[in-house]
Amino acid sequence: MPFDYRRFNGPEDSVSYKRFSEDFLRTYDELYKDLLDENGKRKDGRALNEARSLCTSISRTNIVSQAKGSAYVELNKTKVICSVFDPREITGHQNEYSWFGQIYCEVKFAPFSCPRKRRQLVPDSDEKALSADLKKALETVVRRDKFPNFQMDIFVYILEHDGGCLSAAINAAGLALADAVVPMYDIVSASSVAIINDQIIIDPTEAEEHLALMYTDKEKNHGLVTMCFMHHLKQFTDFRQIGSVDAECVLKVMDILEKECDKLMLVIKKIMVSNVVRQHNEHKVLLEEAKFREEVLQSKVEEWRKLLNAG
Amino acid sequence: MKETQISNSEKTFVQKIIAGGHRLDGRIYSETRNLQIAFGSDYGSCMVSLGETKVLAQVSCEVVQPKQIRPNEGIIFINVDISPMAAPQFEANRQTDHTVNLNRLLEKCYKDSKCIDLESLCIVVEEKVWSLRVDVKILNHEGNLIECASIATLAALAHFKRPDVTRVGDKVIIHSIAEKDPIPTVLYHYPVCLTYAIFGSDILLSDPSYIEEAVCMCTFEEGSAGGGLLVVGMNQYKEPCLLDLTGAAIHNVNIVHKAILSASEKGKSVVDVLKKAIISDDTLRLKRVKINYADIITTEHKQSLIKKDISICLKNYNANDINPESDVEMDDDVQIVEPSKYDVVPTLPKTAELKVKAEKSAWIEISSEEDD
Amino acid sequence: MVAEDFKDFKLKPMKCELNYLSKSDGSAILAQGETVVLASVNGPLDIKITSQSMEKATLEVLFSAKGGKPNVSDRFKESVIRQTCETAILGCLYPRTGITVTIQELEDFGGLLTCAVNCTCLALLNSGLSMKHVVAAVGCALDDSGNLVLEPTYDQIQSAAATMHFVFDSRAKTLVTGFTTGIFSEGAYDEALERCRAASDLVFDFYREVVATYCKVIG
Amino acid sequence: MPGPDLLSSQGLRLDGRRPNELRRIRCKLGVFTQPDGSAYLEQGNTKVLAAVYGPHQAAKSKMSTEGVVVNCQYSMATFSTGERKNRPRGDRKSQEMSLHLRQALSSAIKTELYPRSQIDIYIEVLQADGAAFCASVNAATLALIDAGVPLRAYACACTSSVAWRGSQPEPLLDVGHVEEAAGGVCLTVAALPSTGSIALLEMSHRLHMDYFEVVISRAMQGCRDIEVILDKAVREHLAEGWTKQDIVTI
Amino acid sequence: MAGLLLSRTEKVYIVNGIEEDFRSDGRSNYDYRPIELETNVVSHASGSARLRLANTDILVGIKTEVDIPKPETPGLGKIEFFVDCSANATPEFEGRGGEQLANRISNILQRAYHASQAFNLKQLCIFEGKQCWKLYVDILILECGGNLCDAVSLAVKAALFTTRIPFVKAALMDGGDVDLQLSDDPFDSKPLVVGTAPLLVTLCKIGNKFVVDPSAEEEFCSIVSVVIGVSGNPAHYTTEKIENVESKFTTIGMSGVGGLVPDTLKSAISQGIVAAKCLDSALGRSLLRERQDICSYKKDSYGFLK
Repeated sequence: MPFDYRRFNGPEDSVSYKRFSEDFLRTYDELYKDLLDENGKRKDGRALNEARSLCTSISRTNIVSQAKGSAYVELNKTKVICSVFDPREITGHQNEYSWFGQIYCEVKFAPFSCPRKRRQLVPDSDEKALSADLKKALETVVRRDKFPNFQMDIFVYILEHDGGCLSAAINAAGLALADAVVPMYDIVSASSVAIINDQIIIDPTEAEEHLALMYTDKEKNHGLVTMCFMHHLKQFTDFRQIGSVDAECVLKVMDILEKECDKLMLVIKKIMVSNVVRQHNEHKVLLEEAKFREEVLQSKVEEWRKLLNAG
Repeated sequence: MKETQISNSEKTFVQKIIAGGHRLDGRIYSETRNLQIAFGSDYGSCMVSLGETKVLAQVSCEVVQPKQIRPNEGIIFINVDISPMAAPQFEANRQTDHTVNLNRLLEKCYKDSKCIDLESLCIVVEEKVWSLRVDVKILNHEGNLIECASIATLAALAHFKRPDVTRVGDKVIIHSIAEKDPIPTVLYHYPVCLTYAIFGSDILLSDPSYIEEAVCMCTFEEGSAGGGLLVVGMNQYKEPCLLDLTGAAIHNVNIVHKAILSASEKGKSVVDVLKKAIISDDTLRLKRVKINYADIITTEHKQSLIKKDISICLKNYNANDINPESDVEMDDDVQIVEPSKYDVVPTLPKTAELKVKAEKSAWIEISSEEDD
Repeated sequence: MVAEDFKDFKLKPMKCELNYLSKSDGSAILAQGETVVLASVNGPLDIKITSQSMEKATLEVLFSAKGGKPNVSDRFKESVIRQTCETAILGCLYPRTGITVTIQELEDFGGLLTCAVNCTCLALLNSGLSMKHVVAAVGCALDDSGNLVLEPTYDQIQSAAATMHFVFDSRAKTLVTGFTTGIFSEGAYDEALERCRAASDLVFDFYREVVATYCKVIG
Repeated sequence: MPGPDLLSSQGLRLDGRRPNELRRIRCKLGVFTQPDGSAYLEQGNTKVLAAVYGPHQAAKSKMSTEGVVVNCQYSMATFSTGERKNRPRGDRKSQEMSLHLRQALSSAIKTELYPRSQIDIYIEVLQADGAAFCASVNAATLALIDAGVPLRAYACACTSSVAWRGSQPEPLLDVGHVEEAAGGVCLTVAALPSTGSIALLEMSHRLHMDYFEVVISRAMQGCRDIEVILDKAVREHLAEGWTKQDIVTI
Repeated sequence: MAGLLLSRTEKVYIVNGIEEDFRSDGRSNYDYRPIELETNVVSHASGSARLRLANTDILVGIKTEVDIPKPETPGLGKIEFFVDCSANATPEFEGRGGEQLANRISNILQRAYHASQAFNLKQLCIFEGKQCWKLYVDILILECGGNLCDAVSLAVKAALFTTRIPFVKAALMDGGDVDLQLSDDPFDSKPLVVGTAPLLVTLCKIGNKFVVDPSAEEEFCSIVSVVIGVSGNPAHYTTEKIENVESKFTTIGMSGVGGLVPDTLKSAISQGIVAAKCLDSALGRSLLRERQDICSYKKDSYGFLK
């Protein structure tokens, strides 16, 4: 294990205080009752097939000024920020020319982002897996032939994790790429589903995700599915499932997710349009200001010229 | 920065004079450079210089949980750090083959040869043992790092004293040095690593300098008997406890025997010097004399240039009757032929330095830089 | 080479030897009282293209403690020394090259960082790199009763309410770097600054003395 | 000093061998299809795989105009030892072994024939039961032969230790894991037996210099014995006329 | 893959062949290449298997260690997958070069074995909340000839099948600590229940068709592939008569650069589950046969010497 000498590290064998609380070890049934009531409503009041809306007023692009393109996405408590940097030339790597541009993705959890544990600064296997999944989802959609032998860096920082990290990260990255004017084949959107006890729950929270993957003796379907979709081409760019789900259920979930992604796409489009409009307005304001200044300058020049001619 | 390549003319020159029975610094084959051991204010801190090669070693200790397979033994950890201070070609915080090799040699010499009584480092079986950490820092690399580093490690270990502990029931109290006299580490034997550079098929140079090491490692031409470096770990009982060969293959087993024989003598003398240094340091400490690295700073001996030794040493001490036959040592001697300005004064055995006649207090060096 | 009583300021006795290491371009070993530091400077060097800079030399500072695992405070010292050297060295004369400063702690009886800065400065002088100015670091401690102690001893530091360290340049005696620990009033800070500024003269005098003796040998 | 119990009263060792007896060596050349040369070697319970790639163009940073760069990597499977290893390679001991491999094999390879080139030798220890390094050198030699790299001579490695029969030293050949753990001296010699030169010497623990002579000569004898075995294996392999490499998968 | 170079015509040949359901080595799109399997090849491990799928060579060793269970799952043991890409396979894997591939495979395995229906971690519990077994599944990739995931999952399941866990003879409670006494007799142990352990099937899209068990050359021609994990049927892994268990997906993932139309993906996964069922029953049969051979001392150990 590489030890980080450049930062103050917490003690290695510390234990979360939550471990000593009564709620720490709860059985599957207890958790299940807690999350889903008899009327088929979830804890946060949503119906099973109701997704959290991508908050259009808050979710926006162009949020990191240093980056070429950036986006912030918020799904209730899940908060993700993504920045895309200018392509840079790939140097020194075995002198091989790569005909396609490379995408480098890094997903990082903030140390305080997860409800169950503190995240270390050194990337763990979860983060590495998320980075790989994100890369897979984006590689398909970006026109990598447009920037051969260049590498584009995409960084996703998860500020708060309340389920649907991967889909939020993909949505944010899609927005950020559009903001960075990276050529793409299509708009991407991603959505996720949890299957608990044969019930399909759309856009699960962290607690629901946890329950879906919890160890249980039940033979019924449990699992998590995340999907990334391109709308106009009608193609999956990524499909991930874990848990234990039979074939019939998987096929059903695919259809549901496809619809979900379509809904999301409208929201994403709206954000993109509003972003363009805002940028256009900003540009207009800048132009006007420039015009005004030029006029002032022009008048000054005239004044001086007059003075010169006079004296 | 990349290591400076050794030029062909340098290589052939060194090879020729060695074949002729000489060495660049005027030593004979079996002669080592001047060994100096200085101790710091802490226990287990020492700086060893072998000629211009300088190594700092520091032992520190902490209480840790023992390893599961050896619940009643303390732990010893040796870490070698070669920073750019040693020579510009080294990069910071990077494990190169060189570092790994040096580290492993020291580990083999001191850990695997069981020279430290690890059981005495145990406080509570399966729970608490002392862990000794030896930090070896290379300050200046003028050849033969391993010998210098091994002497430094051994001196630091032999000099080190850990705080005393007492057990009261389940509690373990660690006493500060002021409360109770600290305890020295038990060493069963004193192994040191000695380096021999092999030239040709039967020439053994002890304590090779930087350039000699470089020359003997880069002779790879077909046909010629390649050279190599042979490291022999030897303790004062004439027991070899480590062998390591780098470079070309040895064609004659006898050369190994020769090296071991010579190492057995030298090992003992080094250990004697080391023990004497530790004893004298101990007596000084008993007299409450403050010992500090500040003592190694000399204010009267000043070098205006970086090179401390004259790179080519003189065998005859009077510059006026310089022997014109010694044509191997030519280049730099051109200046010595005009004798009026300087005095040649013997300092170390087989070494001489030039003194300006007029000014008694100042030293001057012969070096190519003087031409400017 | 002992700088003794000067006006009413007193610094710890200083002792220095240059050219201590044969393989470095410049090196110095400096003792300030019982605190001893060894510094080496290499440069300008040929370095990796990725770390080269078009404008100036890339400065790398490494601080290595006497023993034990590397830790965060070592990195802090490195950054303080790097920033200080960055202002002193005329890096723009050596574009696309690297300068490596390596500092080895030998003894620490208080004032390690000031000693390291001064030692680095001497090593830089010895290496012959072009510099805008030389720098001198002076430290002082504020004890419980509010008195300022210049160049505190190890025990004084342990009992001090605050310690303050300042680095000055040689030309206008302006503050180059300052770092403090503990709690102190603004007035105490100003007073400490002025006293250290005055005391820095002693350090600069010491530099002159050292360089003069070495010059004599060359000349 | 090792206890006297390394030798029974009949003069047999813990695993029933005589002091000058090697463990059973079984080997096979050409176990893989993709590398240019590969070999598998069992020495008692120690099992080693070796693969050789090259000579091919050297990586720029390593390139040498004097001769071929011999690049070695020694790696131990995580399940190869009694206690699980955390990392297969990259620790100091494996790095040291890689260095030693290069040292032992460089003098056997006719390096001057391929300037600006590189030969990669990869060793995977599947099961370590003493003298894993020796088995690696022997396996690497076979893999080099399988790859058709010109060698000066066979590079063979062997360990030897010493046991005490009364006060008489009795050198032991090819030290097993139990004997290694007993803490006696362990001398590793890699030699080119046909030229009589020593390519690598390595020793751990201590031994009085008076007994050094017998121990090293026993190790050299072991190297000569191994050479005979390797030579036989190579001849048999060539007599078969086929390696897996030549079989075209249709 | 390992310095593999294919010309454009070679690629076209492979793609067109697959379009006609005819692959360059004579198989159809649903055929696997010959598989060789040997278990118990490493004596230092509790269970081991070596699998050769044409040119793909995998060695799996399983070590068992006593560990403390995770606080949130006190009744469960632990299983950890570690993949090491040996440089023997290709020089690109030297040093840390194979790490990316290794991480990818161990991630897929970890996901596939995550579900409780796939692998029962309760059987690894010794003393709830205090002690459990930890299985280290170490996978060594010795040669890459395509289709690593399938080969690895087969080898892992075979190695798990041969793994035996020693019985606990006595446990001593000393304050909060547990002192275990394990049986020294290697036969005084229980085998793991691994019938439901998942197998991975890679479906490689080449041209417009999906193929199973792609060779290295075929992988080179494909832009996107789907890896599915399908849980096994315990009925194949025992001589006793037990009920068949319906196979389920334990993981699905996509790799490579390219998208898939939903219908294509649907057909691919149904194709995959059929392949997985066939593989599972074949593996079960051969493992049972080998176990019988060992019991009747018929089996010769070959290792790498064959």
